[in-house]
Amino acid sequence: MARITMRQAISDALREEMLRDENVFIMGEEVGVWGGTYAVTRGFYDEFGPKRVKDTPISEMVIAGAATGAAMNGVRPVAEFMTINFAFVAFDAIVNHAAKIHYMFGGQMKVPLVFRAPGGGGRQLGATHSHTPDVIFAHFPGLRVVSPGTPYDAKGMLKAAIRSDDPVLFIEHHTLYQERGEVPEEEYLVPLDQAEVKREGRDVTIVTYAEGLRVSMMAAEELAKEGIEVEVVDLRCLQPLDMGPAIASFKKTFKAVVVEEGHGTYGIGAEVVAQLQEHAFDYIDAPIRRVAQKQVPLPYSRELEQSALINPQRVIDAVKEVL
Amino acid sequence: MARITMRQAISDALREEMLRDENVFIMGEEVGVWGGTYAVTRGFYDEFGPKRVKDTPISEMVIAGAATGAAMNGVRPVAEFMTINFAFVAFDAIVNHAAKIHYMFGGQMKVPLVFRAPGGGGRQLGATHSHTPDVIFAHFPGLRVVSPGTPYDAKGMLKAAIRSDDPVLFIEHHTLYQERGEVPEEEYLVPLDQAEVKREGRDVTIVTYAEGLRVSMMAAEELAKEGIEVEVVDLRCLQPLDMGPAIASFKKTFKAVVVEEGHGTYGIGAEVVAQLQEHAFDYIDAPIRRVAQKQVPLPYSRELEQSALINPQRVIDAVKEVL
Amino acid sequence: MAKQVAQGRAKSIPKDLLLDWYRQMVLIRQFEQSCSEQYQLGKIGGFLHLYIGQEAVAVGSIAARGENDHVITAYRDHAHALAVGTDPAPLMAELMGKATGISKGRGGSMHLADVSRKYWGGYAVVGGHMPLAAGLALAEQYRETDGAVLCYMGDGSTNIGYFHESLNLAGVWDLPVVWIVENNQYGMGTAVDRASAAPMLDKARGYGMEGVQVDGMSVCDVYLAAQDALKKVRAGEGPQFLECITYRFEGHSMGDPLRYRTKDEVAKWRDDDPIGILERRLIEVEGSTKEELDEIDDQVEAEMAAAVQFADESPFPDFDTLFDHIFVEN
Amino acid sequence: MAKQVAQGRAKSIPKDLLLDWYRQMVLIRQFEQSCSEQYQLGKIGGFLHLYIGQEAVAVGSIAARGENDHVITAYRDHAHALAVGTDPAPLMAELMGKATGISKGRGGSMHLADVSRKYWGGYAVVGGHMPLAAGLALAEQYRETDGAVLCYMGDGSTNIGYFHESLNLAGVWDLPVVWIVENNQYGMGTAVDRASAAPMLDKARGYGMEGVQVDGMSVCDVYLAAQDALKKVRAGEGPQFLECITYRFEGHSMGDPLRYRTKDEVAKWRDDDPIGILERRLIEVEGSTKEELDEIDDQVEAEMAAAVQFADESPFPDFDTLFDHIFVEN
Ligand SMILES: Cc1ncc(C[n+]2csc(CCOP(=O)(O)OP(=O)(O)O)c2C)c(N)n1
Ligand SMILES: Cc1ncc(C[n+]2csc(CCOP(=O)(O)OP(=O)(O)O)c2C)c(N)n1
Ligand SMILES: [Mg+2]
Ligand SMILES: [Mg+2]
Repeated sequence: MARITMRQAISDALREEMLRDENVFIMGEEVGVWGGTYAVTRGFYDEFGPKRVKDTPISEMVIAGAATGAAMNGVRPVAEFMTINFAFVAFDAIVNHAAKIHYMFGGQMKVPLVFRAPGGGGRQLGATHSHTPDVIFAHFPGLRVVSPGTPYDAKGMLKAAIRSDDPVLFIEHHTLYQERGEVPEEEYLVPLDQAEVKREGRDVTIVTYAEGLRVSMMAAEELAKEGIEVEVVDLRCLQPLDMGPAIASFKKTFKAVVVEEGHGTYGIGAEVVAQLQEHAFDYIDAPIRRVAQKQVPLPYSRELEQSALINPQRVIDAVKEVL
Repeated sequence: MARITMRQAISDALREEMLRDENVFIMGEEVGVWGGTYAVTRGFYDEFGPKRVKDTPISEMVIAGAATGAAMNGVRPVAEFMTINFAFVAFDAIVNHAAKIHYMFGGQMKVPLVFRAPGGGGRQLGATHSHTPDVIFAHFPGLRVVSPGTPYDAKGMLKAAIRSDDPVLFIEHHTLYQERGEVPEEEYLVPLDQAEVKREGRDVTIVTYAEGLRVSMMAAEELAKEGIEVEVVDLRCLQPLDMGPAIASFKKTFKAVVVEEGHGTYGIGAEVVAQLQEHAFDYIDAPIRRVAQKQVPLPYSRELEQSALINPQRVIDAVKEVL
Repeated sequence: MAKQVAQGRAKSIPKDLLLDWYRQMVLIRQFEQSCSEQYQLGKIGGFLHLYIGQEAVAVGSIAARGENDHVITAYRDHAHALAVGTDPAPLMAELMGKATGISKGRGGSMHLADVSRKYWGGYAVVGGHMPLAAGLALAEQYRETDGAVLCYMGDGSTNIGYFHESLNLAGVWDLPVVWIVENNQYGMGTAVDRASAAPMLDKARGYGMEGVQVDGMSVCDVYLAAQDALKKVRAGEGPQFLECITYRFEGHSMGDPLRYRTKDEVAKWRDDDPIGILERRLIEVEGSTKEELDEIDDQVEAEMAAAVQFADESPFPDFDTLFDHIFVEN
Repeated sequence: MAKQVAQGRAKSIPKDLLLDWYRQMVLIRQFEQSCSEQYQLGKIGGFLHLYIGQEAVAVGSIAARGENDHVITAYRDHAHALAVGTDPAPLMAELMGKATGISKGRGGSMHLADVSRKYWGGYAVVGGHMPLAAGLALAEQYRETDGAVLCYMGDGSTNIGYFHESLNLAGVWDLPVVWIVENNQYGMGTAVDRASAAPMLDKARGYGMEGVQVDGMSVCDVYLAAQDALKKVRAGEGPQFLECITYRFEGHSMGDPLRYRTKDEVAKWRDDDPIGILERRLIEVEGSTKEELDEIDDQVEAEMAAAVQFADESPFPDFDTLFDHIFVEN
């Protein structure tokens, strides 16, 4: 097994699926000649040519909508939003069209496409360019929403997403592109509807995903030094949401902290808390805490921005609160 | 006090504020010559003329954005989305611009505008036209999001929204337009950040708003006949969210049901549950239940659509579950 | 102002074609009339947009399509379904929300589609179908077929961002699409020049398209213009733009207060009833008899009666099907 | 290909104006160069887009504005701030995320604004500022002033829905806006004709605007064209459209791999350095001396040094200010 970055894992997944199925193609802003603004598709334009690696105008509504129409008509687009912030401009095309067409026409059409979108805060990009808005897409039925936290999951889930006959929003957190992890040479897929325990522990359950996973794992390391054994559950899939492993873990630890990078208010964590108390009510020992982005548009100034984001210390403090 | 419909209350609020402040004007699709597709602005075009009642092209992005720019430059637009579903096309203009400009430029500009938007399901309009997506707007800081449940609140809150120096998304539920309620002749305002107890009771707390309030009040009537006294808390304001009255009530009843018309998953109710267990943990007697729209795009067929929506019976069942 | 019924190339269109178009237009007209009745009876709910007055546009242009060509439109979509040959029974059943409806009662009036006939619907969000049209065309281009897409839209919808991005992408990528504007003079109550800053053909040039304007009340003119446009698309001349001048005789949807136009204006346009124009051509030029045409009307009436009965007698969807088709893989 | 430095009406522009523009353009050039340095030093974060090569556009057009006129642009926004007369110190402080920054460190490079000078920013979402421009103009029209708005945008941004809806509304409502396209040949790595299906002026006609194309490397030509456009706006001829042909000498933003254009192409454009063109005019036609101009350069250098020092020495925002300005009424 090689240790590669998540950027590489995503790039490999795309290349493998394009080699496997000629109906798969990439479209988006700067995915071709430029090589992708996060360098995920570097080299693809030369390798696959302009037919299968399509540079688009700055037109997110039609990037999303044309990918949807093409998918309806039998090909398999992987459409990239340069960042998920720009998916806001295409919100209607994603949530009201891609997500609903299969249902609204009684199953007459299917929409086998993947929307790739890097997102996240912490890079001093200012309030409009720093969103982790995963929850607003996951709120609607009809769209699969996933966000991996490791290179292994990123590769396996992207390949599964490309092969899925449903529209999938595949959210990549930009601070994770550099993260390395074990990825096998041989082919594998990771299902789009299963959470997973990423670290075992008996004392407290942390429910999280993506950037939250990275931060939580660091916190868990620290806590372990103090003898606190944290179990970390990686949701990975936000819609449909698989609460099974989180509930099972909670029934073991009786305590939980939910960690996400997006805004806390009406965030992913709220749903997790609500379901834990619905499905494991008799096991609740202490209030379930949420660690999330503070309710403020992210400022540009570095330290000020950092003060609004999640970090290992905030997770450690929350864990100690629930203990 | 006259008993008037919510439609009339909203119309009166608009007219009164336009008479009070000549910087207030209305813009939107069919608000003028047509008189508003829900007849809220009927007669306004003749009364105030084309300068203050502006029919726009079908261009939600610029309706939202131009209202924002005009507000920045000193006037007070009330911009109408014919329905909130069409606000999806303007999502970026609303949450990334109107909501963030005051903060992002360090307070240099303010954005005193109101976005009016009728929404809701239950009218056989199909999956794209039946949203109650309030939560996805309330998730973001910088935008005030309110949704009244009575004619009294609708009038007082809309007047307050028009006078506010912040951008306000004022969500009207279309099934409430016909609802009648007491509205005083004399002028009054209702604050944009205060929940209110709409019915007192000692047995169970129902936390809800807008269409959920109408349904919950009907359920409460029924339950009262069986001797079950429900306390109904109307959130009214979703961002910022005032949990005070809900928490106080819960500390009295130890039991709660959250009722909303939108999708349950990642809905308003999840945040309410999360906060109740955070702020009133020691008072929880039974799992807090959520009654909401089922996780399905709303179908056209009447009965099938109804089966996905909230109704008094579902609320009654939930209340009995928590008792 | 009664129109010339057969000029130039239109003369050469054979009678049997004209008779078939007549039948289709009468079918559309009658279908819309029974929709209106069923709506009054409370058997159809939601929003209902009738196509009465515009029949020549859908019929004439769809008559020009080849077997690999696709059709997609907005919410005023009954006519296009009938013009591609869909049986009116499952359409009426859809409008009544029945399990036998073409979309199993999920879609309703604004979301008819018949994928088996390459008719992709039926979209209620103004402009939302335009990028889908670009995508349908992209798939054909990707597979290197000769398939093209007929994308219909209203005059008012040309002012939304979707229109701009979709036509521009089609131009840049040479997508095989014929963009057909059904200019019926109004978007709801807003007259075209209160909403559009420039004439439709000027808009087309902004996407590198020449654009052609045609009398949308003449099924023959529409047919020929659509045929030319499709030829150009297949000749590799890129996407085409066709503006059809037409008028909706009824309100925007049921319950339109109609404050925005005068009775005289409507009357003037009704003189140009597209069915009347074709009828005159058939009788004055093609030697059809009134009886011949009445017989067609009667056949259509019988067909519609059967369709309404089928819809009426069909069951509503089972409640346990509510969650079907959210995902392909459940 | 060195340009003619003073043709036609440009001849009549007085020397003191030219000297002031020279100073502004040099200030912009030097400001951008220190931004680049401070970015290398890690004192500026986020995305940083330099204006080097395009100086004549902002300076020439803003020189034509009246006191009631407004300015708004996208994220390549430093030059416009300097051209409206904002002190470089609070701008540099903003880029360093300091409390003394013009936006209190909240906005950064992409969100500069100086409302006291009717400069509204600085917007990072492509096209997002265009409807704001329409709205700024709407407010002036509503108050019946003679104020107009100069709205700047890139060539690539003309393909987004915001552009379409904003220019169309401006046309329909006769809003006092001059839409200024800074056509620097690329949107990131995408050449203009790979993204736009038609030339800019054809796009303008789609909104009922004539449109004028001007050499964006000649500050005089830009000035005169902007002056004409503003005259027409005030004469009630409706919104105007101005395309400035220009080029960005540096990458799109810091860290641009520059795979999409050749060194030769860049070199060719650098021959038309807008500052060089103006310098030649001043020396060859206006009788300025090299020393005179060098002195201006030195003054600007001192001003920039002071600005950087001010920014450097300024404090970062207090953490307890994090929640300020979310709402006006907190
Ligand atoms: C994005 C969006 N905005 C507004 C509406 C409401 N609406 C439905 S139809 C319509 C008018 C469309 O007019 P036009 O495009 O001319 O088509 P026509 O109805 O005349 O066939 C409007 C405003 C909508 N469905 N979608
Ligand atoms: C809606 C949106 N999509 C994509 C981006 C990413 N992006 C930033 S600048 C840019 C290129 C813009 O090119 P152009 O309009 O020509 O302006 P220039 O950078 O050349 O000044 C892109 C694609 C964005 N900021 N917003
Ligand atoms: Mg129309
Ligand atoms: Mg450019």
